[in-house]
Amino acid sequence: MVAYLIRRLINAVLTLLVVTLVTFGIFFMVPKLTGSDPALLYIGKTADKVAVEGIREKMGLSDPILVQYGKFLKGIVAGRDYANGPDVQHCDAPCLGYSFKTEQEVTPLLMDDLPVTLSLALGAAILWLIGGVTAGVISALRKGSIPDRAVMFIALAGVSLPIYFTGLLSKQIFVNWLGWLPEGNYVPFLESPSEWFIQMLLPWITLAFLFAATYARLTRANMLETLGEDYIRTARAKGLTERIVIGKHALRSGLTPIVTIFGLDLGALLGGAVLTEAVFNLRGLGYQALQAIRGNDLPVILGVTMIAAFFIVIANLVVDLVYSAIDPRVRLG
Amino acid sequence: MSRPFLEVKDLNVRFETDDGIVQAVTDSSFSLEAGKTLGIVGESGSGKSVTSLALLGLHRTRSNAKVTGEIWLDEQELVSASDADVRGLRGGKMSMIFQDPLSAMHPYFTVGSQIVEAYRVHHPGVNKKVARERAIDMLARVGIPQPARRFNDYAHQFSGGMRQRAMIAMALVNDPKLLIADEPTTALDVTVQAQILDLIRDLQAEFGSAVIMITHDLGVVAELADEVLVMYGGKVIEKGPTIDLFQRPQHPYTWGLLGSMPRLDREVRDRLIPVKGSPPSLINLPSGCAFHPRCPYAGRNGDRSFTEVPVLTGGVHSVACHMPPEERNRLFQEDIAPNL
Amino acid sequence: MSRKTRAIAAAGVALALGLTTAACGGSKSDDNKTSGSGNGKSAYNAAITSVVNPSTTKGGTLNLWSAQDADFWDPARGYYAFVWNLNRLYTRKLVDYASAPEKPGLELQPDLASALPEISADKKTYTFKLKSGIKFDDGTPITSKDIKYGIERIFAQDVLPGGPVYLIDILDQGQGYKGPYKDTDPNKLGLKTVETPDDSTIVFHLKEPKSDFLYLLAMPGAGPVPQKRDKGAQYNAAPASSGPYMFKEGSIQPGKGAMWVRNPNWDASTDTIRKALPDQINLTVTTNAEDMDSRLIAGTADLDVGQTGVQAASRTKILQDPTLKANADTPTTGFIRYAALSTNVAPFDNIDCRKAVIYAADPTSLQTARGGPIAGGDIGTSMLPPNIAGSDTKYDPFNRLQGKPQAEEAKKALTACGKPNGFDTKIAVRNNKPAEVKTAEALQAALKAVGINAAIEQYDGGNISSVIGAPDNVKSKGYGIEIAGWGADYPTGSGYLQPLADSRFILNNGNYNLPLIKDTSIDALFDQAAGETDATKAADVYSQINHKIMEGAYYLPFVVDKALNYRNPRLTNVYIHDAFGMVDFQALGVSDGK
Amino acid sequence: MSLGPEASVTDEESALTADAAEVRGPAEKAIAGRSLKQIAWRRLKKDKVALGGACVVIFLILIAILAPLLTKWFGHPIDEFHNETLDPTFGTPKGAFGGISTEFLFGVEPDSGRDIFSRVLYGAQTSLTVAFLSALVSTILGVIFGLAAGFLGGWVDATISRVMDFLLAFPQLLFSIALVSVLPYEMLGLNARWSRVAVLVCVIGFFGWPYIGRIVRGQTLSLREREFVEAARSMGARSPRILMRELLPNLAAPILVYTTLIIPTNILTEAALSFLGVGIPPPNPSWGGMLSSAVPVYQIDPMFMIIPGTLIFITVLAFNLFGDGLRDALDPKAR
Repeated sequence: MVAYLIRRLINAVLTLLVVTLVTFGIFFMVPKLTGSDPALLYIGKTADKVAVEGIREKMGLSDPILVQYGKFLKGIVAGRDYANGPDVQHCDAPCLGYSFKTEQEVTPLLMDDLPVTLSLALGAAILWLIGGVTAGVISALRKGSIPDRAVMFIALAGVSLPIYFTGLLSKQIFVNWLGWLPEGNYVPFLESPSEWFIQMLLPWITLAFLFAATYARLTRANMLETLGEDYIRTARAKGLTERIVIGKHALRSGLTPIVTIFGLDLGALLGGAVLTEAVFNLRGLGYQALQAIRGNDLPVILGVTMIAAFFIVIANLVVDLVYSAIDPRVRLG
Repeated sequence: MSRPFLEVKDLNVRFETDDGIVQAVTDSSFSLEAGKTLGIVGESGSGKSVTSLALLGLHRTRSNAKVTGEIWLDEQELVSASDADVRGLRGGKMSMIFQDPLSAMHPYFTVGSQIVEAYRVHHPGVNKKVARERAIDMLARVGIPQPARRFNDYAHQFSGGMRQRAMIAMALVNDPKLLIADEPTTALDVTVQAQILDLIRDLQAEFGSAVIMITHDLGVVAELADEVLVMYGGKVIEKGPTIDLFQRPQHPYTWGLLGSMPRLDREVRDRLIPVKGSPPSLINLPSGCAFHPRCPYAGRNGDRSFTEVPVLTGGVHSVACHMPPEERNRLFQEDIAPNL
Repeated sequence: MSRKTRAIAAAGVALALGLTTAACGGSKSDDNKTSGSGNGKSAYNAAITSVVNPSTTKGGTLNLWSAQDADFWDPARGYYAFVWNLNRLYTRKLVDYASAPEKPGLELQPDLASALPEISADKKTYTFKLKSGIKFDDGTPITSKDIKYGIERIFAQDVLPGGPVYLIDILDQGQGYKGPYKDTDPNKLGLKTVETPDDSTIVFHLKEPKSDFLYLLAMPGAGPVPQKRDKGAQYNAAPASSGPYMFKEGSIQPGKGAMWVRNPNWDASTDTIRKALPDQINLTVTTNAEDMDSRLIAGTADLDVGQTGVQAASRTKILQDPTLKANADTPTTGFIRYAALSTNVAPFDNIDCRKAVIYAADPTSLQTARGGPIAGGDIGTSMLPPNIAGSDTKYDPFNRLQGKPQAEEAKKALTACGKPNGFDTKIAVRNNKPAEVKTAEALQAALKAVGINAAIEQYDGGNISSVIGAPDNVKSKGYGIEIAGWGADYPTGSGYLQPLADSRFILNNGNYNLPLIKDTSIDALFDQAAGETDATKAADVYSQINHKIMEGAYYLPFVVDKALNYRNPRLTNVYIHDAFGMVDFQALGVSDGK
Repeated sequence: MSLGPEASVTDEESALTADAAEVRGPAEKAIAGRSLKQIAWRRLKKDKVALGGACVVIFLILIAILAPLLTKWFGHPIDEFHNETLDPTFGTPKGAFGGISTEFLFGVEPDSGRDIFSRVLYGAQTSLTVAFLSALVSTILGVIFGLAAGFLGGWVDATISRVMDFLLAFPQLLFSIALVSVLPYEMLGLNARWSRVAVLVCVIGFFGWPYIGRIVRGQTLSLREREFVEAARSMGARSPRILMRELLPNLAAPILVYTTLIIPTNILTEAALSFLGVGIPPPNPSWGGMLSSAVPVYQIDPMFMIIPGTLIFITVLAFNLFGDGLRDALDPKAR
């Protein structure tokens, strides 16, 4: 078990390394492809070669890419220093870099945006898990009934609706026409839980609808498969009540795959729900990433990628551990 | 006049599927006395498993299944009984051993807990500890070494034979009066098969249960059963006392089955003779005698085989075949028996 | 050069310096006519010509909002117009713009200086005396050395990039000064052209006369910075204050906003420009402009400091509701949106082909693409904003005001150019500016009608200086038409036109003379204006330059930018400051004391 | 790739076994003996919903192909401005519902007066082309790598599986945006529209292949152990022959199903990228791009948002319905 954990952790770290190396490579190649110099993006004056050189030096752009990457890694592990005029700017570990564009460290910048993404992802996750799984289970138990058909059609419609459409549509309906909800402007939970709730409601519902649709379909499929299993027949043959057969025997194994998928989805979302955040103007990690990409702010792009990959890798690990706890057939090792 | 312990009358089981109506069992009737063993044989898809599931009322949860006819168990009619009544009998008065114990046991619960669960559902007042002792006791009785320790193991941690023993322990934990064993040995290797069959026989003697043994293996039937039912295409085509049926099988299909049975008491045979052709579609049963497409003698009786469904006739040993009994006897004696 | 940054930064949020239409009385648009101008009452466009709700009531909190964060709070680095405007809260300079609507606002008044400078006879030496009693927020007196140090910081472009660099061009004079951080002088005051003989005197030595020099000293970067509090790039997180307000400690939150509280060491008697009415000023940066609009209309936000205009939905709402409309203004922002026609890309080396494009363009489509007459602006006719001295709004050489494309004229021009059946070219446009992309599409559609097939090519807006700002790249890519916008850094004809038309301003990178106008007569006119102290005569020169540019058919002006902004009725002392093309933030107060 | 709707990273792993349940025994045997193709076709014919989806899909494909003609007959050129249809002050369409009239069937675009009807037709062209071609790219890559991994096993399998895991654990949308936004607008001698289509096809196709690859690998692994492959191998058949003659035909069904199901995802992804501003360059229309330009004006001109949004919805739904039906029909375990 311990050996397994260690191996998985090493694996996770390796994956993170590869993700960042690729990100690093791509975004350092980009300026070469487009013929633009990142240093020029930061400087007001282009004619002065010395100043450009100074910026390149400061940003570490003149180092070979692997050296730059090494410094980046060192920053994460041990922090690093940036020369910034008269003072040396120290960036504490885990230092994801320093955005010269906005003159701030990337780590606190992203930590600032994390609560928004967390709020969005967790809130929506609760909704879609409850909604999607319930709908899927009911559907499976009443296969072929009118509720089943209705749920499945809505679910299929749900997976066919892009969030940048449902988002706008729901804003138009609930904010503009009905006036039930205010125009979105994120309020931190600690500032006002009720405001936070009201502000997040629409993003949650919209995002959850999309996922709930997927989950309803998955749950139904899984439940149907489980209900056809021999051991469910055995459970019935033992004379167990339907409630126990479904509630204990069928759900236990029918929902296990959902746990896996849920973990991975949540992990992916925590790295930033780009489209949702864009549609609802939520300044989360995805929004920040989008801004950074548009503004060529490499350190921020790297930082978000790193965090996103981190969440995905961690989610994978957690899912595997949880899975092994749920399913005794899975042996870690 | 009292009814036999188990009496099945005109049992029909139908499934509606997208591909059409599947007539899985048609007009089956048979009976079984307490303490006796009935063997049901047939190829897969012949309706034998569906019949056994119908006895336990396990088709009830399936919305597309339709069961008609009568099933009398110990003076109680089951087809028309309420779901709750049938559920109360399941696992209690009647229980079942399934074919593949690995898939028939829940992978996420320990074997012990599954037995305890089966016990407690029929003994609601019993506390966990007592139930646990009972389960361990059952495990011991079916011959599982170190039962207290194996109690906490999962099905996948058992060997095939042990798993089937555990399954049997689970089926017997409530002293059932009727035990249905659905191909209990198919998934096991030969030596283990024999052990399991011995176990069932011993336990039957001990508990005095009636047993229905469902199998495609005539050897098993010959060893255990008092009476045999041969099913084909969802219908009973021949039934009779075991000895009688093995000595004078009446239906060409039964002949085929016997021909395909390997026998240890014989010298190396030239080859097994399987029944030619494949089982019929239960959606579109062949007209007339369902066996006629595979029956080498179908043409002998004019058009009847193709148009008319044969009726089960005869006394204790009855058969559903258009061929005149004399001809059957002659054919069996002359063509078949020498080759068996 | 620096101007390009200005254009990128400011155009990004469609802000500008500049004068209002009303300022020079040349408004043609009825929308700009105010009803009840001058009585201080709130009315549509009233803040353009008068002070709305004049008051001296102090107290309360001013709630400013913005859909875009400041680029930099460091006065040496900020370049957005609204940031320059907000700098008036905490950065005093030697001279600053007066607090008044219309033309008087353009007047530079002594701020830290006790009087306007003494200028030598050769117009090359400027000597300022400082007021006494001027202090930073920590109580240390502001000396001439702090001002010199502040100016020196601009030279440290490797550490503090982002702001305008006019002062480097003028003050370096071959010294190659690299800023105070690399200064070998023990006091870090090694810039030779600026002298501080004593703590209250500062002397600037110019190489040649520059009539706009004072405007350069009115920019935030010329404000004082205390050396001991300078942390280089980190100064941005906590700039010192010399004005009536200072940043509340730790209140600067990137992407979220900032807060100002009263500066206890600011002495009102030393400051004749600032009113300092509210006790506190909050700036909230939001990601949702629509939310900001609804708060403005609901009265829970006071003003959008971006001043780039409300969103489409609120625009409709405001204009259709007379009570809301009375709290709105549509000042011109000082920007002109235009297409430049590259003379180094065939066939635009031929003036008739350039004319063909200008005639073929549909003025109304372009105006609509920019947002229509109210949110977009008036149809552009020439290259001097209608309010910078020297402009003539009636000057319409290409007859654009009638609003229709002139296919006949275009055909004639094409024939004269030798391309009667049209030609192929490319339109280069920034991909991050939806309105610019829309104008490109509108232009493309109109050109198609006369046989000019223009392919639209989008490029990353962040790379503007190396894409259309690099003449070699423009030539190799064949960008015949480049979409851009321009607003002046300081409100004179030179400030506006020189980067666009002076051949000496052509750069290999970051060029803004996009058509590559190389006309010695235009260059000579700029020199003439630089030495001209008489504003009226200078205006005449600028007018001539404008005519020459239009006659050369180098630029196709789309619109003279406008923005529809809403102000909370509780605001007092609201007026559009002509130097910024937006409300003068430092003058604002709140009537209800909250 | 699942990044389109920010949807589940897993899509539907258990899809092939979906609806597998119930009457496995009898029904399965009951229909044994017919070829999979026959069964599938018979089932598909009976699945009215799937057929409806297929009809809509065919209709959309026809519309996309006939876009130039339809535009000529019922609309206006996609880049023709119609100032006269707009309110001169606000730039919004005159008339109710975004200016819908007999002249402009779906109304006009705010700020330009361009014909939305024509633009959505051409948008269909773009969406469908990108979706189909990228699905093709994904399928080709997925089949090649999936087969290689499953068939060759060993380190090849390990490497390919690792790469697939890695790609699936990648912030794909961000990368797609970044990649698409830096690639040149014109290349390979194509004009701006088609070179961007090519870029989108490559990027979307590339990120989509692991989904197919995983399925193919899994199927190959299980098929490899089956008798017929063993038999072919024991009879001395060489690997390529086994691959082509034995494995591929057996993989055809899942490949077909997943290619069909990846198309709607690709439509969503293309629209998402266009929505985020890195899709088809103007003036060429795309549905995502239209939605993106609707963002500032959706409150005053909702139709401008509803029309392209609904079209995306209908298209994706139709593909999903058809794909689901196809899967159910081809999956012998289903139903």
